[in-house]
Amino acid sequence: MVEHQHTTEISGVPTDAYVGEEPDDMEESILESLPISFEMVLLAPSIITLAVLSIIPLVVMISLSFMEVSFTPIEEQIFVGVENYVDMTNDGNFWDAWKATAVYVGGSLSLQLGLGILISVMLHRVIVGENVFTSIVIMPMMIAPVVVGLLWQFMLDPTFGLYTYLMNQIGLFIDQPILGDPNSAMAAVILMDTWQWTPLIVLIILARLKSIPQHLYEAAQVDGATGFTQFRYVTLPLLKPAIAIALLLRSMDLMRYFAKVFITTGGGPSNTTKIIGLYLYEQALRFFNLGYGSAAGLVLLAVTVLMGLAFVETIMGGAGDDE
Amino acid sequence: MSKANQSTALPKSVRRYGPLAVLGLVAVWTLVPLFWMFLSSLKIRRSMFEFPPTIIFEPTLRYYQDMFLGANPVTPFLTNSVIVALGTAVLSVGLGTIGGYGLSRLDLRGKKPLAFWIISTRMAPIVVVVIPLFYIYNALNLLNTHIGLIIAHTTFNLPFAIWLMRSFFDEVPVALEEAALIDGATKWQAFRKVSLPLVLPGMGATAIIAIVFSWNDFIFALIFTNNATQTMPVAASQLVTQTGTLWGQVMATGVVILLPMVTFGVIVKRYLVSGLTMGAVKQ
Amino acid sequence: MPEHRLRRREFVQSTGLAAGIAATAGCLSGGGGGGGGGGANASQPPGDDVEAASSIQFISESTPPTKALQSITDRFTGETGIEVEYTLSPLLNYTEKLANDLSSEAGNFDACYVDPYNIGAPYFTDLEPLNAYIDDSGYDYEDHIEVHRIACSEYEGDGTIRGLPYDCPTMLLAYRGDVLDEYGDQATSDLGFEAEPNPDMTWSQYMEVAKWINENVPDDMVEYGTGHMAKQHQSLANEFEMIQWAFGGTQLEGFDGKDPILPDDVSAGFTDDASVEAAEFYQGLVSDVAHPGSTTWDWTGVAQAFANGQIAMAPEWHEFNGLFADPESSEVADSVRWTLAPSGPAESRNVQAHYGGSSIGINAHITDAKKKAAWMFIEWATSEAIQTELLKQAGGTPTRTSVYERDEVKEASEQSTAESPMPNVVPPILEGWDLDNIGQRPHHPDWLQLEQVIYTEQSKMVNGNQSPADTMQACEDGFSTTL
Amino acid sequence: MAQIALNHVTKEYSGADIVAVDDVSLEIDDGEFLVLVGPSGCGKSTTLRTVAGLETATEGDVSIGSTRVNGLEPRDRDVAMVFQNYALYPHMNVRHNIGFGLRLATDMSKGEIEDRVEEAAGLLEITDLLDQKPKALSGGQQQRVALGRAIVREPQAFLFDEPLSNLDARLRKQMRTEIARIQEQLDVTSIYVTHDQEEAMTMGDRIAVMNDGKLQQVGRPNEVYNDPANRFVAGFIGSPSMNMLESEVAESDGNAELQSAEDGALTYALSAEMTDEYALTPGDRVTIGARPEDVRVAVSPDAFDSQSHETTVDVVEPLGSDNLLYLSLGETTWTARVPPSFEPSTGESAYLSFPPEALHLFDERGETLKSRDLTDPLTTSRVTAAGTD
Repeated sequence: MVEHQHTTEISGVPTDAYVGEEPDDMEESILESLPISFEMVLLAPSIITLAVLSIIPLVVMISLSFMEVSFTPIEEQIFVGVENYVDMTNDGNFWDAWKATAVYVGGSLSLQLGLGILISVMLHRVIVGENVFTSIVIMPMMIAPVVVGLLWQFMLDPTFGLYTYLMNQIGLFIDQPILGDPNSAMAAVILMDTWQWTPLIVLIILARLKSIPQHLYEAAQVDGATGFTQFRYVTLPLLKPAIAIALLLRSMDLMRYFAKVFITTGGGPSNTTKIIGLYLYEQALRFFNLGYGSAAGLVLLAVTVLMGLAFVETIMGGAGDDE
Repeated sequence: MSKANQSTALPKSVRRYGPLAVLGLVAVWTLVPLFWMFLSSLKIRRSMFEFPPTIIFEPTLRYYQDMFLGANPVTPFLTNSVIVALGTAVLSVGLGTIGGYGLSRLDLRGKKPLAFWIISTRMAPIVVVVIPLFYIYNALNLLNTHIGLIIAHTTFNLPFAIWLMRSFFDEVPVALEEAALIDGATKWQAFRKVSLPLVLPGMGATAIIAIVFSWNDFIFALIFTNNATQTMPVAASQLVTQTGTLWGQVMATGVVILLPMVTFGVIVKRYLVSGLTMGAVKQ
Repeated sequence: MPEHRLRRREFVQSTGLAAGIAATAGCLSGGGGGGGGGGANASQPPGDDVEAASSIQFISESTPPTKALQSITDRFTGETGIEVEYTLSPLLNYTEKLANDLSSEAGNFDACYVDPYNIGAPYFTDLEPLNAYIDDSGYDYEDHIEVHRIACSEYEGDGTIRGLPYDCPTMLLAYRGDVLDEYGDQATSDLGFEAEPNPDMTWSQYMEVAKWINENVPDDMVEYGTGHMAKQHQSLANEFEMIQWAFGGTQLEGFDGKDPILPDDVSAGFTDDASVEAAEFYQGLVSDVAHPGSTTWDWTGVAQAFANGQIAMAPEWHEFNGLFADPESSEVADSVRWTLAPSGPAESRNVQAHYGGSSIGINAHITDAKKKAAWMFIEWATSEAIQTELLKQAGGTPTRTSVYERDEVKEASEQSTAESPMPNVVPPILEGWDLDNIGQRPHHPDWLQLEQVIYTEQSKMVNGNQSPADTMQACEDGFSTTL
Repeated sequence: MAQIALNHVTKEYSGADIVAVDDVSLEIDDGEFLVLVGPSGCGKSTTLRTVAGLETATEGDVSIGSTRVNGLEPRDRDVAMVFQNYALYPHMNVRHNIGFGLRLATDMSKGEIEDRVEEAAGLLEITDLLDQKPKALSGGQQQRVALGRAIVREPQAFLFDEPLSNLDARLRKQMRTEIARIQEQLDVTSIYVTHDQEEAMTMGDRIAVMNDGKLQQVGRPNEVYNDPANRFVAGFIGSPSMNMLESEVAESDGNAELQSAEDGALTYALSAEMTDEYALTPGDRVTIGARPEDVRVAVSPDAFDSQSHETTVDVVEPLGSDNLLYLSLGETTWTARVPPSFEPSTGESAYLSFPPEALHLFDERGETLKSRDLTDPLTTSRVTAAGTD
């Protein structure tokens, strides 16, 4: 199977310029006669669903981003051109939100990825108990973020939280609540998300680890690779696609979701954990600034897409467009 | 057998117990909040706030009683969550499987951008798109319906499902389908009878991930449902009342949300990892 | 009226492709939820020929009175045959759902809880004017205490009633009687003024008492003198607003916390000396004196800390008295006492309480049958009998004069929290509602957003990242931008 | 059973501007075993897949039996195919793998299918494996199952796509015989694709050599070996490959001779008959070719009555039955197959010689001018790349 990855008739219907001995064109199958391929037919329902559910809101978002929408005393939309975008660049809170997001997303991604790789490699290595440990490790992602936020708020409360108590035992946070200081609050929300979502990265990477053929390791051992070098030069490169998918998935959700931050810090103290998702939520759903919110939403979408592209291109070397 | 082979330069005892030690720490880090959640759900309100925190106390089941037998039982919300999560899983995995197959086998110059477009539809900020969707839903009478919420959850599950399924189908040798075609199968039969059975574990894994995301969604569930159709996360959020968070009920809700998923997760975990693996298929 | 509807339709149409689909689907499905007149100023109750709908949807913030109401709604259903389905959410989520429903005219919710600032001010045009309903049914509207009629029923200054007063959490001062009983005399003599909180106490005295308690009361009795809701949250804005008014400061030029109806063009306040002074005071109070947990607490956090016996005094919504009074939840059931919040240095006005009430109203975009049923429901829910009932269930705070004139209520209001069968009637509540004492926020459609400016900037201030003067300047800037 | 015909078949990949199959015409007789051989990427597999219906020809016609099958789906062509990786369905046991096509494409009853499967399994001696999953089988067993899946259908034609390339050498030889045996027994028209010329030589009734998308030559194995149509075929078929040397026709003392182009390492005198017969004139560039077994080597030039050339022994490779000598001839290396008794040491000088009868000559375009002259000349049918030119 060297030269034949191409298996479809996408390259077109034969021209049949030469008339053969006994032409028998009657039985052209229905699929062949369709203007699109069988694969496209299968893909079409998904594409249509996604198009309807994503392109329509996108079009609305784009059009609203050039409007000012007000509801009182009556609903009206006024075309304001790029005013929303200009306002955005002048809005200190918008930029602060991006700064907080950079820390939050950067911190969470690196921590979760590091831990995720470590845990999955350990799970892959461990000789007994893999099942038990895997079952335990994946639990947090099964709990709704709303409840996770409340749970952590409960654990971090300065007067009765278990973690506050444990911290106090080692002399930390006695006069300073964990969520009351910008640095520790940011660290706390990052840890919360790490607690909940590292399992997803573990799952994706563990699966990939298990599919790495054993002979590759054996070959590496013959070449004298041990422990870390083997991991560095054999395992890690093979994990790249899985890492890219994990990063892609986590980065888009870190940008969009904010429930835990909303519940625990509300964006504070001093706006230091007001991540872009939360900022956008306030603009769009709370204050119903539909025009401005749409503009900010488009910026968020653009940044997410660029990030996604970066992950896909640099790590995976293309959108999984293998061979 | 494979694990033992991966010898390292480290001493044998470290090699053997090192991973266990790391995993032990991870398990502690994971379980402490969950254990605390469980304990707190059995405490009367006052002892929940004792500082230093207590581990020995007289347990109460009142929050659970309240949840299931009280004036406002959560059972309907739990049912809603299950219906929506399963519905979403069926829809996303169904569409995602045929779509992922199509994407995997598609031979097209624009395949890469198409694949990226598909995943990028998952990137739109929900808090913004929920508003136009609300108008559409209103017009289509989809508000406050299970199917409406299922469709909404499909928007963020389908792209990922397509990507996952595509990666599984990529692992299935095309020659298998060709063999089937030669054996007399139609393209659909080759897909249905040969490739599809081979990615069943993958479908299981995709379904679980779809269920997790659907189970956890808050914003869509909040905006698109009323009391009759709301899901557990929305019900849980109501425990933050104007006059205080009902911590006992929150903790009990956490346990109730977690339990079915853990049970389910343990049952299908085999699929979850091996499903995401698919190594066995490739020859 | 027709013109108004047209504008709405334009909104939908202008959303492009969506409109095409939405409109088509809307036609096919028989026109969605819209009906009725909707949104105009004239109040037109459905005629007698209209049969009340057999079921309605009611959306409310998840509050104790609504939960209590839910538990006795079968009585209403028994009397009228109308089923009421409840959708309950925390304040912000309830706001999001209802705002979506009202602004899109989807008409999913028939009766709705109307928070005057989150829903009333921005969306009052989507609420049915109730004047004629009241006239037709002989509803005793005037029985509602004046402040509620001003604060949460009317939004336009022309007497149009958009909601019936329903409930009213009010921010007062809660404190620990046991602490003051034991150490009050000593404190009084040390400080040279009456140390037990009372209506005549000023904010600066309050701070001194709090400091005194920090220093002199042993930690096993209480650790800190005061605690505050200074998390980056609406609570921070509420607490600061009350202090700002008390100091004579103002958020909007010419607005003094008394009359919620604003003139057409308002400009930002904050930079007056009184506001800066209030900010300086508040920063000192929260950063230097209060329980360090304050910067992570909203009103719930403060209440929990108070119930746990961690703080001796705190401004708090009085509805938390139910929590404090519950011996299972609270360490302080026997000792909690309430009084008016301290007064400020301001000469021009007095604000010693903060208004947090709400009404319930009817969605303007529903059918006449639904409106009729919804009216019956809100009429019932705000009646004297039911308000009394909600009070007894430790759920609500009645807004009717007649309820407070009942003997059992009068009696309960004189008892201490631990013994009172009705913890929601804290002794100073009626005093707090006196127009001379109450402070209330304005009915501005963007108030939610404006308030966010306050608590965001204040959060920076109480965490020491921004000076009080800069904070007030930042608030002014933020207000100006939004206005 | 049926005859298969390809008529000017061309396959282009529109996206990539690649012509995988370039105007191939070919007829395979009923019951014939045709081996399609060529280096990888030469288009042989694409050609096979065009017959199978897995690829659609861009131009030209394919017919099986009396039917033009261009537009037909694979399932309607009644062919069976054996794949390089066997392509066994991993989730089905052997029984179901073999019976899959029958269940899918025929209306046979369960019992009939079962009988057919048993019969095929018997023929392949895998009856005891019927309830195993493919994963549990060895490579050779999997190969048999793949064969079983093909024969059970009793198709009009068998198509083999490098079926043995994943097996080790021993097994490959064994399976080669096995496949040949079964094909003969069933007498089904077969096309067999391989890159291994030895496989081609041993298995095929006829061999079709392809290169670069073009068909080079079709003929019986010996024919292709002894009378290659062009330089490519000459070099590709036979192992070790034919020795070749670029040369130019020159004239010396009135006699024509060939001078190796590069360094004059070799001059080969031509008889007048030869120059006449092949119309060689001075200045013509021709390639000299000689099969290793036609090259004779001796330590002294005296051993030869005809012309000899001096070389150096590079490598001696004993094969047991023969020795292979690698000899430096100027800048090229020639191979000679000599008796095992002759074993010069490396670096020694030696003399090689090849008789005019054994000489192959190719013109500038690579077309054959002269093939080696066997006592029993065979009729050849040459098909050149250009078809008729």
